Amino acid sequence: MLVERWISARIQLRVGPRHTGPYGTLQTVADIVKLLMKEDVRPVQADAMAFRLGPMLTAVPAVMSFAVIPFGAPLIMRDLNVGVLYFLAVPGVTAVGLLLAGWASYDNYSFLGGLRSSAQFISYEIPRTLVVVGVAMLAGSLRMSDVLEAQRSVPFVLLLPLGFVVYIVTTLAEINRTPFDIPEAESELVAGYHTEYSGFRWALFFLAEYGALFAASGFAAVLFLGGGNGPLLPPFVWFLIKTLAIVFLNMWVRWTLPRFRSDQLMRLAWKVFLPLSLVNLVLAGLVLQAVN
Amino acid sequence: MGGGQAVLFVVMGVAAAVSALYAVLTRQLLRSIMALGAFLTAVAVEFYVLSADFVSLVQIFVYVGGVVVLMLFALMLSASGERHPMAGADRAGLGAVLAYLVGGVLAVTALRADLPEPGAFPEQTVSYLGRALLAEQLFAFELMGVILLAALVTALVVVRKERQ
Amino acid sequence: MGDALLLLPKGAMGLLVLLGLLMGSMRGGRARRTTVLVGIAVLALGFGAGILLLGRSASFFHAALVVDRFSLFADLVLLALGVVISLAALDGPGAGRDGDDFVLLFALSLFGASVLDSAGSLIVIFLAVELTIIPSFALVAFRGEDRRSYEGALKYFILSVLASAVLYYGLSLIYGATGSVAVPLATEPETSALLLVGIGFTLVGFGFKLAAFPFHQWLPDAFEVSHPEVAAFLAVAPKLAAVVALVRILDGLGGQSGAWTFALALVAFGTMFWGNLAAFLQQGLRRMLAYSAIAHAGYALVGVAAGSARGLDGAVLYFAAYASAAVGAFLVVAFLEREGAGDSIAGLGGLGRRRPALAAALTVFLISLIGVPLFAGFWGKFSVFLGAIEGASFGWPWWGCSTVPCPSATTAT
Amino acid sequence: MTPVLVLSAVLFATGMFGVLTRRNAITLLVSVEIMMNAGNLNLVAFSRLYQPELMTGQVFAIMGIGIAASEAAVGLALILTIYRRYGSTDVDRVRLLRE
Repeated sequence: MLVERWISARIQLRVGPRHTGPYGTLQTVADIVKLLMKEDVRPVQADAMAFRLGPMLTAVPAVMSFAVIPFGAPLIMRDLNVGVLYFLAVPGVTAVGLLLAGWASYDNYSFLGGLRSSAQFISYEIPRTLVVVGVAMLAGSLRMSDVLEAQRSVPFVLLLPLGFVVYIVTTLAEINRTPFDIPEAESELVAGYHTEYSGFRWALFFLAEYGALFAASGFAAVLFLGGGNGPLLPPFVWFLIKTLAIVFLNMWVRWTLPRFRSDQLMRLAWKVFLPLSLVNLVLAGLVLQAVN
Repeated sequence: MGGGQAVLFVVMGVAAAVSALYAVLTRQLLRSIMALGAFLTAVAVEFYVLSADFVSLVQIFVYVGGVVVLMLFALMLSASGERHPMAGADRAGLGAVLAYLVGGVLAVTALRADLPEPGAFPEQTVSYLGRALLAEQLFAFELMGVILLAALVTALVVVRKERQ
Repeated sequence: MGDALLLLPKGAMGLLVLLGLLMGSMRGGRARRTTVLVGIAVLALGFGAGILLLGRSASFFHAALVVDRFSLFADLVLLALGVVISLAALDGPGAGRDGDDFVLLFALSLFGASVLDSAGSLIVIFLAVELTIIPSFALVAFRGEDRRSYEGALKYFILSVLASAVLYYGLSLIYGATGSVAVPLATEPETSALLLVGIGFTLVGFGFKLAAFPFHQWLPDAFEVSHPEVAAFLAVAPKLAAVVALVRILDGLGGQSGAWTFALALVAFGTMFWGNLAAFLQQGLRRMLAYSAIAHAGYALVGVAAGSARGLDGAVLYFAAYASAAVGAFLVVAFLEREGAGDSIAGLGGLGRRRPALAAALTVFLISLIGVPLFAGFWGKFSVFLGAIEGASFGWPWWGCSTVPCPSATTAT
Repeated sequence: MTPVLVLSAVLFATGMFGVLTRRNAITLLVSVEIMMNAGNLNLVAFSRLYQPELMTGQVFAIMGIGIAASEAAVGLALILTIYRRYGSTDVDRVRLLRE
């Protein structure tokens, strides 16, 4: 979060975030304190259960998805032999949370935001999954450590550059980042599905968004950049460098590009990224053929 | 199944049964769908305990991330007027009796069934599943593709017809 | 390699699916019409190939697909049905703006039925049943302009998915009891309770799909609201395929299925009786034909329940005979409807004067449906009951015979 | 083995209870999904008993999940359409046809 505020400040020439504490390092703390101090407001008519479940169902999968990411050779919580699928399946539950949150808030902005973000989430899930299938084909396994092992000599980004690009863009869309952040388009929908949320629950959404960003970036680092593989430095450091590079890429995109319209987004998903991901699948097959 | 696994199995079994019952009984559609989500997750954990890790994740991926979301969409698009959509009047009686009867028969059959104990199970289900799908079950796998196409076309036709 | 030829009839139906997909990208009625005609030609070629191959058998894809005498014969019926209904649909539901959708859905369902009639494993049986059923929801709802078509489709849908769940559970128990999904079942000498319950569930599931007696309610509603072409198709294709699949499941049981055979016989009897009785009471031509479709599935079940080879032959033959008559009757209804005539039976009075040819055709079809000797329907019934008597250990076939005259009263109206 | 079968029997009966007593189309679909999952549980459990390396039961279960998803998609399309016409997803209110 800190980094994001920094970068956004740098790019948009804002002052604040660089002056809270030395080099603005305390900005995050200030943000959190501010959030927790805020009153937890719940609209009177909102459905209590759905209102509470919404943020939880967005945050929990994001946190859970870290379980299968190899932070460095031995640093992985669970090296499931279906780890890659796990990473695709578990964050999928987020869509339920977004819908619930939008619905429960009992207000049209939130409702529209919830519907939009879920629709977007599901549409972009398809090309993203297909791209990951390509990687799994090359690795010949769904186990994270096997995927890493397969990239010992050549990281997959060199074999599947198209897949890498599609993955990055669809990930951006899935976690609702600009230029794909229609669901929370500040100018038209106030803040989208979390308009009515405040304080602690809002912080959960915040956490979910950044958790998903880091998880997805870490996943990309493993799938395409070889994760902890690298000379000299320990694996953990390599992994962190690669992940942060992708995170930085994301933030850079966020603060420089304008936003798409909702229908443009859908068209993009189905007419551009889906075919591209299929092409990537064919390419993966060809690469596999060439290697063997 | 080891001791811990057995405990997990029982806990998740109870969770599945309770959430299924709640999904069926509650009069609020939204809660019914959410209970279905909880039920499906519990069943997915049961799959994992029964050494079907791939099926377990497919369950989460397709059911929770797909079917439940679809149901929520349908609910929200159809009930935008009323914020707490309720299921209408029910008729119990004969149906309930029939359901209990069937459940009883099944349970008795299960208790009396004379089945062999499960032997060793392969660690890596994925590679075996892949092999099965491309050999013994190849035809079923391909047929599944055709069915998905059929479902897609059917749903589209149903919705599009209405718009005209 | 020579064996692969046996897949030609199914291949023809698969090709129709591809043509249906292709149609979606075509503009203009003429190109689409030509595509349908090409499809019909392909089906006819498949039919020819099927006739030449009759009597041979082989299995494919690790025995997931088994082509034998029954399935080849069923394929022939399906191909003929496909040709007739495609021709009829050319000026009917297939002609409109979304005629391509109609052809595609129809082709998918037809293909599903053709897979079902030679399914060699429980998995394929389940999948093929679904492939046959899923497109038919949209087919039933295809008359969008009629408010009730969606209602009929919803009712059909709900009972169908319920049946699928029951069937799925039953198949899972069968797999658990026998340890294999191969069909015919490889059973151990002694029958386990698990297997019996599994077969019971499977029968109930199929009962729904066949619209057999206690599970028949969806059919008249679905048939009344859909295009008559769709009704004609649904009255024959899925049921024929399901009967063949059912025969194949029960085949491996040998003498162990005594209890279920008896239950099946009861169901068959109830279906015939109820279907005929209800048909007799209907005012609408279509509902009458729908109930008669129910009754006729009952006759076919008699053949299945008989268990003897002749009874099975009879069941399949019966469907072929029934198909020709029922499709004809439904198409006459379609024709009458396009002319603007109403659906009521009373409205048929004077048809003989207005459209003598049409009236004569309708009479022939209905008479054949009743089973008056020398018409096709009669030979079907004859062979079914012959088989039943052969395999009979109970007195029940005679009850069945006693219901035969019932529908004759219907047409006397 | 037996506990799994008992659990699946309970779930199947619960789903059936729902189908037989509830009248809302979406609730009916929910109940049917519960029944399908009872079958899935059976298949996955049986898969451990016979030739586990063939994974037959698990393959069957995956196919079942796919089927359930297709059915749900088609059914929800129908339900949505009906809702737009009748303003209700209650099966009983949607009734013009004779019984």
